[in-house]
Parts: sequence; structure tokens; C-alpha cells
Amino acid sequence: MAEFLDRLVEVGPELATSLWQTVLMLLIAIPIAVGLGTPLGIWLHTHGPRGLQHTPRIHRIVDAIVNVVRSFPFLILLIAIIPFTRFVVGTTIGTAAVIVPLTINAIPYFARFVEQNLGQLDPGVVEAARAMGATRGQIIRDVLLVDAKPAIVGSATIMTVSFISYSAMAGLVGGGGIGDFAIRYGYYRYELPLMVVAIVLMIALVAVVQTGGARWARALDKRR
Amino acid sequence: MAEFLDRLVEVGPELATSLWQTVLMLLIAIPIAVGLGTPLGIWLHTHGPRGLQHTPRIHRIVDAIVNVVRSFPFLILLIAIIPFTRFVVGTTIGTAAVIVPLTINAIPYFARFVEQNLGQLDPGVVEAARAMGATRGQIIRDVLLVDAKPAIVGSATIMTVSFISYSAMAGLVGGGGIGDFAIRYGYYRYELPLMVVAIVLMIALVAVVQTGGARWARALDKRR
Amino acid sequence: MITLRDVTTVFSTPTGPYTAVDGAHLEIPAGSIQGIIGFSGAGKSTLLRNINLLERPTSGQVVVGGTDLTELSVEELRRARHGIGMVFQNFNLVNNLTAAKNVELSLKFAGVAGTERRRRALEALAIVDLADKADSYPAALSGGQKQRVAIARALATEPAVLLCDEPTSAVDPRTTTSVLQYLADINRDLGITTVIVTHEMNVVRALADHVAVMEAGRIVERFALAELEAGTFTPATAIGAHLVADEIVLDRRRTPVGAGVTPGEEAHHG
Amino acid sequence: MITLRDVTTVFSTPTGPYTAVDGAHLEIPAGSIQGIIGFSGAGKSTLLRNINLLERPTSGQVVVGGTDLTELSVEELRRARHGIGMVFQNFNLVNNLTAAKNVELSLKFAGVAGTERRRRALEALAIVDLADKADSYPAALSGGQKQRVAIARALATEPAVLLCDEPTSAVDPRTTTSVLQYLADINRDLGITTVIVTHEMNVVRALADHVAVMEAGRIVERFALAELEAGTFTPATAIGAHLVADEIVLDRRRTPVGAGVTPGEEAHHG
Amino acid sequence: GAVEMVSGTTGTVPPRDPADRTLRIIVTESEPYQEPTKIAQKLLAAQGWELKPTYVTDIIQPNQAVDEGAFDVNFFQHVAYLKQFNKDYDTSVVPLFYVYALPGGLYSDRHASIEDIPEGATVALPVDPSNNGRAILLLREAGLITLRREPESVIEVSQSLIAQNPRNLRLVELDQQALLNTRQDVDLGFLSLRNAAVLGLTREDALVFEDGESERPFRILVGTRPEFAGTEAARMLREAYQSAEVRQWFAGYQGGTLPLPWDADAEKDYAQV
Ligand SMILES: Nc1ncnc2c1ncn2[C@@H]1O[C@H](COP(=O)(O)OP(=O)(O)OP(=O)(O)O)[C@@H](O)[C@H]1O
Ligand SMILES: Nc1ncnc2c1ncn2[C@@H]1O[C@H](COP(=O)(O)OP(=O)(O)OP(=O)(O)O)[C@@H](O)[C@H]1O
Ligand code: MET
Ligand SMILES: [Mg+2]
Ligand SMILES: [Mg+2]
Repeated sequence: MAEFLDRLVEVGPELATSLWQTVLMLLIAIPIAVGLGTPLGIWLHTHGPRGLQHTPRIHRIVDAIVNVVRSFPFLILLIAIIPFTRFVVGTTIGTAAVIVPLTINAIPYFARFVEQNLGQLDPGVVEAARAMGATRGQIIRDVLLVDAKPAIVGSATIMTVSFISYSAMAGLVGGGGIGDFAIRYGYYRYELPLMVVAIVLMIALVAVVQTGGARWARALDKRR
Repeated sequence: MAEFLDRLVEVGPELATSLWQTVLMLLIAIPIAVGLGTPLGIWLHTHGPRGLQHTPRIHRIVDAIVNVVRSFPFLILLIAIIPFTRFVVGTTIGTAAVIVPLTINAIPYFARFVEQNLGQLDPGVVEAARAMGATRGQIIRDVLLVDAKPAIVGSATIMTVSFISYSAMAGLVGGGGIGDFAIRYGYYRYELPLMVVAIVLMIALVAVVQTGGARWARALDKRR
Repeated sequence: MITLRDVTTVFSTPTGPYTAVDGAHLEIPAGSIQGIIGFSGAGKSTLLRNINLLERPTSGQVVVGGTDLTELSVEELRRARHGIGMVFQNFNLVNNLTAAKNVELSLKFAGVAGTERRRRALEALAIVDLADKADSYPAALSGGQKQRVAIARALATEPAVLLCDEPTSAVDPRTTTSVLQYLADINRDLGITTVIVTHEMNVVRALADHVAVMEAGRIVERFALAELEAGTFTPATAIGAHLVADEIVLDRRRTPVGAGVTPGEEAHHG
Repeated sequence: MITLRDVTTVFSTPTGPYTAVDGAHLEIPAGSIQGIIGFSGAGKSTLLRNINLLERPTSGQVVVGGTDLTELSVEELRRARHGIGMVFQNFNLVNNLTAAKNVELSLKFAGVAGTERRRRALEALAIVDLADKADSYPAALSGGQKQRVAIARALATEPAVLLCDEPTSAVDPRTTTSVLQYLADINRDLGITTVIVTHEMNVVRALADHVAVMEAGRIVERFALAELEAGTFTPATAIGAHLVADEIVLDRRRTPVGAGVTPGEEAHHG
Repeated sequence: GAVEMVSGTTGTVPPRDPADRTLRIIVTESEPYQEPTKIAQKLLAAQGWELKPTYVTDIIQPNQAVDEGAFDVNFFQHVAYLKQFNKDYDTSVVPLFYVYALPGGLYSDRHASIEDIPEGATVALPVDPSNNGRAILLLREAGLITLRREPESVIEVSQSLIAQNPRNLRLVELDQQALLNTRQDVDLGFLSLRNAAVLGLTREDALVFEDGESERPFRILVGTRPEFAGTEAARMLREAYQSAEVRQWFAGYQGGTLPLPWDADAEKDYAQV
């Protein structure tokens, strides 16, 4: 036990760094994924078969692009976008670099969530907005997004939690993070106690995100 | 080009096997994840803060267990449940073995989808069912699930598509699959043309699942 | 048969507690038809929802058929509700079920066997003149048709108590007549105790035995229809008088709309 | 000002095409109030939705203010709708917005500046006597209160044309009077052309200049209220007669409910 | 020999049926593992043996699987890794024979010599424990860092053993394979001879390289359980992997750069590293 504590003190700074790296990945990738995935999801919904403005041809193309990005295994996506990653962050290794493929992966993923959430809304309010002569933008901003907000927060919560474990793959290109820490020490170096510590931290992070997200979604929902 | 075609003929059987392995993973893991994730998601919803039967204590425990499973990086989950995997399929290497952690991973993930979908429904119909003296089971089966069906199919579609790329990790323990094929030939062997072929197959699979799932969800939705 | 004793329902709102039902007392004899009238927001729907405990009162007793519902276990309450049909003000149909399946729902919950259900559902739909829409989904129904499905759903199980929240608000006089005739018939033949919230005085006149008038959460007036018809009843309150008169007389030469209108003046001239 | 020429609306249903509006002709003079009455499912809501092209007719012309709306581009139609207010039968409020914010929505879409919006929204809510519920969400409103928010939302922009689908179905006589008075006032003062679908004959009597009677998708009868009041109008159809009479007379001694009831008999005795 | 020095879970594994003419092998994915396996498979088939390979990318499971008896042999690791693994996981996998050797070195796209490596340079190390320490030892050999003490094994070496880093090198750990694509972004990085060859580089291009004796721990072996070591099956397997056909394949692979230490004694190396 004393030995373990010594070891913990020893790797403490690295553990802290790893945790911070994961938080950093979340803080950058999730807002961008939400920020870009939401409009993309809105586009998919509004231009899709039941949308405000169904445009079958171009919808099929964008839908296909979303599918293509979602098809790539992470490792291959990471390699495939290396020129882009270098262009954006100037390097292809390290935490900053791995955030790029993580984000690229998460954008179309979140877009699907948003698309699905918008499809669940009561068509009546959209009708009302159309009757009021709202522009498409206004219908989206002032009606669809307003009523979909709780669902979108819920979906972002699901994605963020997925992301916490998924981002363990950051280790492939030196991105670090708490999941990678767990794998390196627990799996490769067989220091199970350290792995347990890392996993406990991940669980705590997940719990905070999940509980916070669920509360926030509930607070936004005014239907009861 | 001729060279590439020769090579394609050569690896053809392996490619076919890989595709079949992925389809097998999907055919087993997705139905189980849906089959067990749905009741778990229902439980989370009905026993949660806005559910039919809020039980804060036990809900907190189950909610935490779901978070714990979702926290594990795939590699660590894979190792952590090795005894269980061996118990279930008798081995820890190969396609059958990797389906176990993939499924375990997908169950709580899908449960969150279902929980979220149920939370989006109009509270009015649940009220009506309560007024009719429906049991909790009846409210769930005959009202909640009926109205949530399109959303649940949509969520299963999102999950299945995620799964197709995610299952590339099966390669870690000899699970094979088309994603692993892409990684093996593209990442480890530098045979980019073969990787492209594999990715194209993955994209096709994703397109079939996505388009089919979206259609099915639309067909189930009777709100317009 | 239904007794409400000092029923009070308080909602918590962001701006503080709001008392929607305020110490309501009401005795509804078995087999009678009780009308509840009152202005919009008076607390009628809330009171009705108190009767089957969909909205559990903050305080007070709700006795239906000799049992205080507030003291039942979840399971007992559920069974008790099989005997209490309800038509909701906003219908609350299941969107992904056809009209017939929506009606079957109440039969299913009441334990009617599967084979029997479809037949009885169609029967109930026929009563509200919707046999031809049995397989339509709510989205393809008109407002009145949805309301009629909701009525059929509540009637199908032939409950001992029927709670109706504005059951004819969306339907024309013919359908209203037909629905009310049916309510009157089952009330007479099966002795179903009926509580009907409505803002249409002609509905009350046609159907009710007794009437309660609500205002701001309180029951401010109570009378028997017989008194009204016999002319022996004089409303004690302005609200009662207003509702009983049930007249819409517009002044088509009033001062122009625009600045200087105070809401009170503008809205309360009835 | 509003002209419907041979308007037909066919819905495709699983059991084949269903004609909800069948060759409707209607001329509504500018500044007049047109009532539309008819049995449930007759096609009233669909016809009303045809006027602002929420439901684009399968064939026929819809001319509003001299423009054939069916020929407008998406953008032109959108602008045209700023001049056409609508009250929906089922309200269609945005659940996550307060009453005031729901009203502000129509002002926003019509281009009213942000600072002005809240003031005008509160004004509109005051007219329907809901100033105190401005910051309540729809879930905390009674049925009639929701309807009044929907009315306030349509009125707030003072449109040139107002389409009302059963705008007083959920409210009591006092509120009905107040809403109708307001409709009459703005019609007179601002010349707003109003089309009002209703099943309440007293609403028609109080407000309408002209009345159309629909049955099974067709406009089967048309008359001016003046004729009705002067006693010079006799309905040509049974439906017209029935609706104009607007009576609910129940036979409380009819044969018992039960087997052998044929839907037609049971439901159509009006 | 190896049989005596290991202990562990072997007692629980049922002995192989001597009449069984199938061999289950667990192999890592990569050309120099997969292609020789395919050749061996053919050769064995001609003699009535069936070689059944399972390809994995993980580096923990293959030893576990052999130790447990789920597979007869594995083919994915070098000597040093096996030795440390047996110690950490209390397994008793033994080396059977070598297939090829995979030395590595530190390469740079940007700098011609170690002296040119600037202050604060970025250095890529393999993240996997089988190769992580190699790169650190090479850094020490190049005089760029010092260690706190002499390590017992290369596998034990990790960044935490570094005592001094006078040029303040920034060490990043990444998947070996990923360096092929990301090397422009580092000043110095570890490449195995095979990966170097993929980029058209030779051992001479390295700034430091594991030549001569230091290459020994990094010979790629076929491993197995002790009781399998002396069997007919083991002999057949060795013949197939160390056949002329395989030699020929390696001669054509990346210009024949990979050494084939087929005569070296894997057991002896294991005892010594
Ligand atoms: N989307 C639809 N698909 C198929 N049929 C429809 C659809 N919408 C309406 N209908 C049918 O068209 C007919 C006319 O409907 P509409 O809503 O216009 O009736 P209404 O006169 O407004 O009735 P109510 O007074 O009950 O509101 C009804 O029989 C209805 O079932
Ligand atoms: N969940 C709630 N939270 C807060 N206030 C509520 C809630 N539900 C209803 N109220 C308020 O309680 C009052 C009574 O509502 P109720 O629905 O009982 O009225 P009602 O008499 O049925 O009116 P209407 O005739 O318009 O349907 C209203 O002022 C309403 O705003
Ligand atoms: N693999 C998921 C998908 O794209 C993304 C996980 S979220 C970081 O479907
Ligand atoms: Mg009400
Ligand atoms: Mg209608």
C-alpha cells in the first residue's frame, strides 16, 4: 500500500497532465462538434424527406458525405486527414493534433443526433411558424431549436460521455489523455493499481458530465 | 492496375471473410444491445427524476453502473471482462470473443439513447394511460414504446453506423472484420488500394444501414 | 358517490405557489350528472383531474364509491381507475396508433380480451360516428374527429364514473347532440355517474342534473338544473348570472381599438 | 379580397385518395367577416389552411388581395403570410417559450423590432385577459388560456387577413364575448378581413357578415347574416337547417343503450 | 534450457494430442509476419499439417493465449519483450526459433547528425512497451540523455528512468506505425528497420542504430509453451518458417534488408538479455 502511494506520488504529475489533456480534448472538440454538427444536422433535417425544403439531390450528396466520414475507423481517419491536421495545428502529433480527427469524427456523429432530434418534434409548431411567414432561418432558430434544445443537450451529453472513453485512442499519436494513461500503465505496463486510479478518474468525469447534462436538459424542458 | 486486380483476386477471400465478420458482429451485437439496452433505458427513464416511478436511490446506483461501463476505454473493457468472455464463448481470441465486449459496450450506450427518446415524448399520453388504469408495464409497452418507436429505430441506426467503424478495434484480439482489414492493409502494410477497397465496402455498409434505418423510422412515424 | 372534501391543489410556479383549486367541497350522487362551469382558468380541469388523482390534491379528501382514493396504494388506485373513464380537454391520443387502436387501449388496460377488443372499439367509434375512420391515425383526423376518438376511448369500457373535460368543445351541434344523447343514455341505463366540465351552457342545460360554478379555484355556486328550469333559481354571484345567461352580444359601434385601451375595460365587458 | 376558385384538396391515405375539400368557390369581400360552419370532418380546417397555402390545394386558385398565392415563389408567399394571421384549432404553441414569448414570435417574424415586441405582446395578452400569465409556459396554462395565447399571437401583428379555426372552442362565454368583441372592433377599425371556422352558431350570429356551410368537402350553402336576421333566409339543405337551429335537445327516455345499435341511427338523429 | 527455468500455469493446460496435425498460431498483423506465415502454411499443408493462423494487433493477448493453451505458438515479439512479459504476467512462454531480426534506430528528416539536434527538439518514441525503452536507450547512446541507473532490461526502461535531459528534448510517445505519417513533425524519431525501409531509408541513414550486439534482443521469435518445444510439430514448424521459400521472400522484401538469424540460439539469447 505504502509502495502504491509512493508510486502514485511519483506519477501524480503525469496523471494530472493526462486528466488535463482529456479535459482539453473535451473542451475543444465538443464545442466544435456541437457548433458545426448542429447546423449540419439542421441542414440534413430541413433538406431531408420530411424537412421544410426537401432537396433530394443535394441532400443525397451531403448525406453520403456524412456517411463517408462516419465510416472511417478512427485510426484511418487520423492518417487520412494528416495534411489537414498539419494545416490546422501545425503538427500531427500531440494533444492538439489528435483533437482534429476526434473533432472531425464527432461532427457528423452529432449531426445525426440533431437530425434525429428535430425529426421528433411536433410538426404543428413548424406549421404555425410557416403560417406566420417565418423565414426558414427563423423557423429553425426560433421554433425548432427552441423546442429541440433539451434533446440536443441530452444528445451532447451522450456524445461527450462516448468521447471520454473514445479519446483513449489519442495515445496513437502522442495525444495522451486519461484513457491513454489507463492503457499505458494498466495494460501495457501491468500496473493495475495505476490503471484503477485512472479509470476511477474517468468514471468521475463521466459522472459529472452525465449528471450535469441530464440536469441541464431537464431544466430546459418546459413541457411539464 | 492489372497488378492491383491480381492482388484483389488474391485477397478476395480474406476480404469476403472480413466483411462477413463485420456483418456477424452487427447481427449479434446490435440485436442484443437493442434487446437489453431498451429495457435498461426504459428502466432509467421510468425510475428517473421525471419517470413514472422515481426511485432516487436505486436509480442513482443503476445510473452509476451505466456510467462505469461507458467510462471504460474499449481495450480495457476487453481485458476486464475476459473471464466473462471466456465463460460465454469459451475463448478470448477471435470474432466470437470480441463480440462480447463490443456488445457489453453497446448496451449501456443504447440505454442512454432509449432513456433520452422516452424523455422527449408528450407527457399527455402517459397521463391518459394512467387515467385508464394502465399498469406501468402497459404504459411502457402500449404507449411509451409505441410513440418512441421511430426515435428508437433512429437511435439504433446511429448506433449501428458508429459500431461499423468502432468494430475495427476487433482486430486487437483477432476479431477481424472489414475495419480491421482496412487498418491491417492500409496502416500496417501500406497497401493503400486495398485499404480503399475496404473503406468503400464500409461506406456501402454504412449507407445501407443509414438509409434503411432512416426509411424505417419514417415509416413508423405516423405524426404526419 | 363522489365526494370532494376541502380539496386544495397548489402548483409551485417560478413566481411562487399558485392555488388552482381552493378548498372545494362537492357531493355528486351516484348515477347523477354533474356539470362544472366557470371562466377559463377557474380551476375546472384541475378539479376534474383531482377526482381520479391524476393531479393529487395538496390537501383534502377524494372519495369515490365509498373509498378515499388518496389513501389507496399505487396498485389499488390503478384498479380504481378502471372504473373511471376520462375525456381530456386536449384529447391525448397516441399518435402512432390508429383511431381504433387508441380506443382498444382503454379496453386493454381494463382487461378486456384481445378478440373482444376490436369489436367493442369499433362499436364505440360507431357511436361517435367514426366507424369509417377506424384505421386512420390521429394526424389524418380533423379536430372534432380526434375529440370523438377520445370520447369513444373513455366510453368503450363503460366505466362507473365518467370524467369529461369539455368533451364537445371541438364538435358541431349534431355531433354534440349525439355524444350528449349517448352520455344521457348510458347514465340512465347503466347508472354511470358523470362529471362534465364545459363552457357551453346549452350542454349543461341539455344534460346536467346539478351544476357547480367555479371561480378562481373556489366553487362559488351550486344548483340543480330542475331549479333553473323551474325558474326558482337566481344566481347569487355575477359569474353565475353571466354563465347562466350564456349570451354573446357584441357592441359593433364601440370606440376604436388602439391606444388608451385598458385591459380590464377591453376584456371584461361581459 | 379573398377569392377561392374551384379549390380541391385531396389527401392520399393508405386506403386511397380522400377528397377533403371538393371544388370550393368562395368570395370574401375585403373587410368582411366570413363564417364557415359545418359538421365535424366536413373540411372546414382544410379549407381555411388552403387560404394561406399551409395546405396547398391539389387544384384551384387562391387569390388574396388580388394575388394568386398559388403562383408565388416561396419567398413571396412567406411575405404574403405576414399579412395573414392564423389561430389554429389546436393552438400550436411553442412549448419551451412563455406565453409572452409565443406572442412575440409572430411580431418577430413580421419584422417588429425587439424593443417594441415585448410591449406589443403584453398588450395583446392583456386583450385576451392574460397579462398575469405572460411569463407562464404553455404547460402551466389551462386549455382556454392556451387558446387565448394563440389568439393573441395571431392578433398581435394586426394582419390584413385573419384566419381563425374555432378560436373560442375552449373558452367560456365571457372570454368568447371579449375575443369576438375584439375581432369585431379590429374588423371595423382596421378593415381586417376575417374568416372564422366555428361550430358555435352563436359565434356566427354575433360576428359574421356572411356564412358558408360545408358538407363533405363541398360548400353547400351560403347566406348573409342579414338575411338570417331579417328572417328572409331559409336553409336549402338539412345541414344548413340543422346548424342554423343550433339546438341540443336530448331525448332522455329513449331505448336502452346496447346491442342492435346501428351507427347511423345512433349518431345521426339530429 | 528454457523448460526448466519457467514455471507457471502450464500444469493446467491439457497436453497436445501427438496425433493432432493442426497447429494454431497467433500472429501479429504486418507483412513480415503474415507473408512468411502464408508460405509456411503452404509448405506444411503439403506435408499433411494444417497451420491455422489468427491475426491480431494487440501485444498482450498473444502470450496469454499461448500460455493458456488456446494457441500452440505465437509469432509477434522479440526476445526482450517476451522476457519481461513472462516476468510481469507470470507466464511461461518460451522462444522456439527466430524468423527475422528487427533492429531499429533514430532517424531524422530535419537534421543530419546528433550534434544538430537543437535545444527543445521533439523526439518521437514508440508508445508500446516492447519498443519504448529501445528508443530511450538509443538516446542515451547518442549522448542526449542520461539514466538514473543501469536498467535490468530494455523493456523496463521508460521516460521515468531519465535522469538528465540537457537539451530539453520534448519526448512524445506514439504508435510506431503512426510515425511513418507524422515524421515531418518531429526532429528525431524511432523507426524499426522495416519501417525505415518503407520510407526508403537504410540503417546507414539513421543517426544512431542498434547494430551488432545491441540488435540481439530484438530478434523476432516464434514462442510457445515449454512442453511443445521438443515436439515433432515444433520441428515441422521451424522447417517451414526457416525454409528456402521464406528466405526468398525476405530477400525480395524491402530490398532484403531484414537479417535472418536462423542459426542463432533463441533460448540462449533469452537467458542472456
Ligand atoms: N392529413 C390528412 N390525411 C388524410 N385525411 C385527412 C387529413 N387531414 C384531414 N383529413 C380528413 O379530411 C376531412 C376534413 O378534415 P378537416 O380537418 O378539414 O375537418 P373539419 O371540418 O375542420 O372538422 P372539425 O370540425 O372536426 O375540425 C376529415 O374527414 C379528415 O379525416
Ligand atoms: N402545472 C401548472 N402549473 C402552474 N399553474 C397551473 C398548472 N396547471 C394549471 N395551472 C393554472 O391553474 C389555473 C387553473 O387551471 P385549469 O386548467 O384547472 O383551468 P380551467 O378552469 O380548466 O380553464 P379552461 O376553461 O381554460 O380549461 C390556471 O390559471 C392555470 O394557469
Ligand atoms: N465513433 C463515433 C461515431 O462517429 C464517434 C464517437 S464520439 C467521439 O459514430
Ligand atoms: Mg380546462
Ligand atoms: Mg377542424
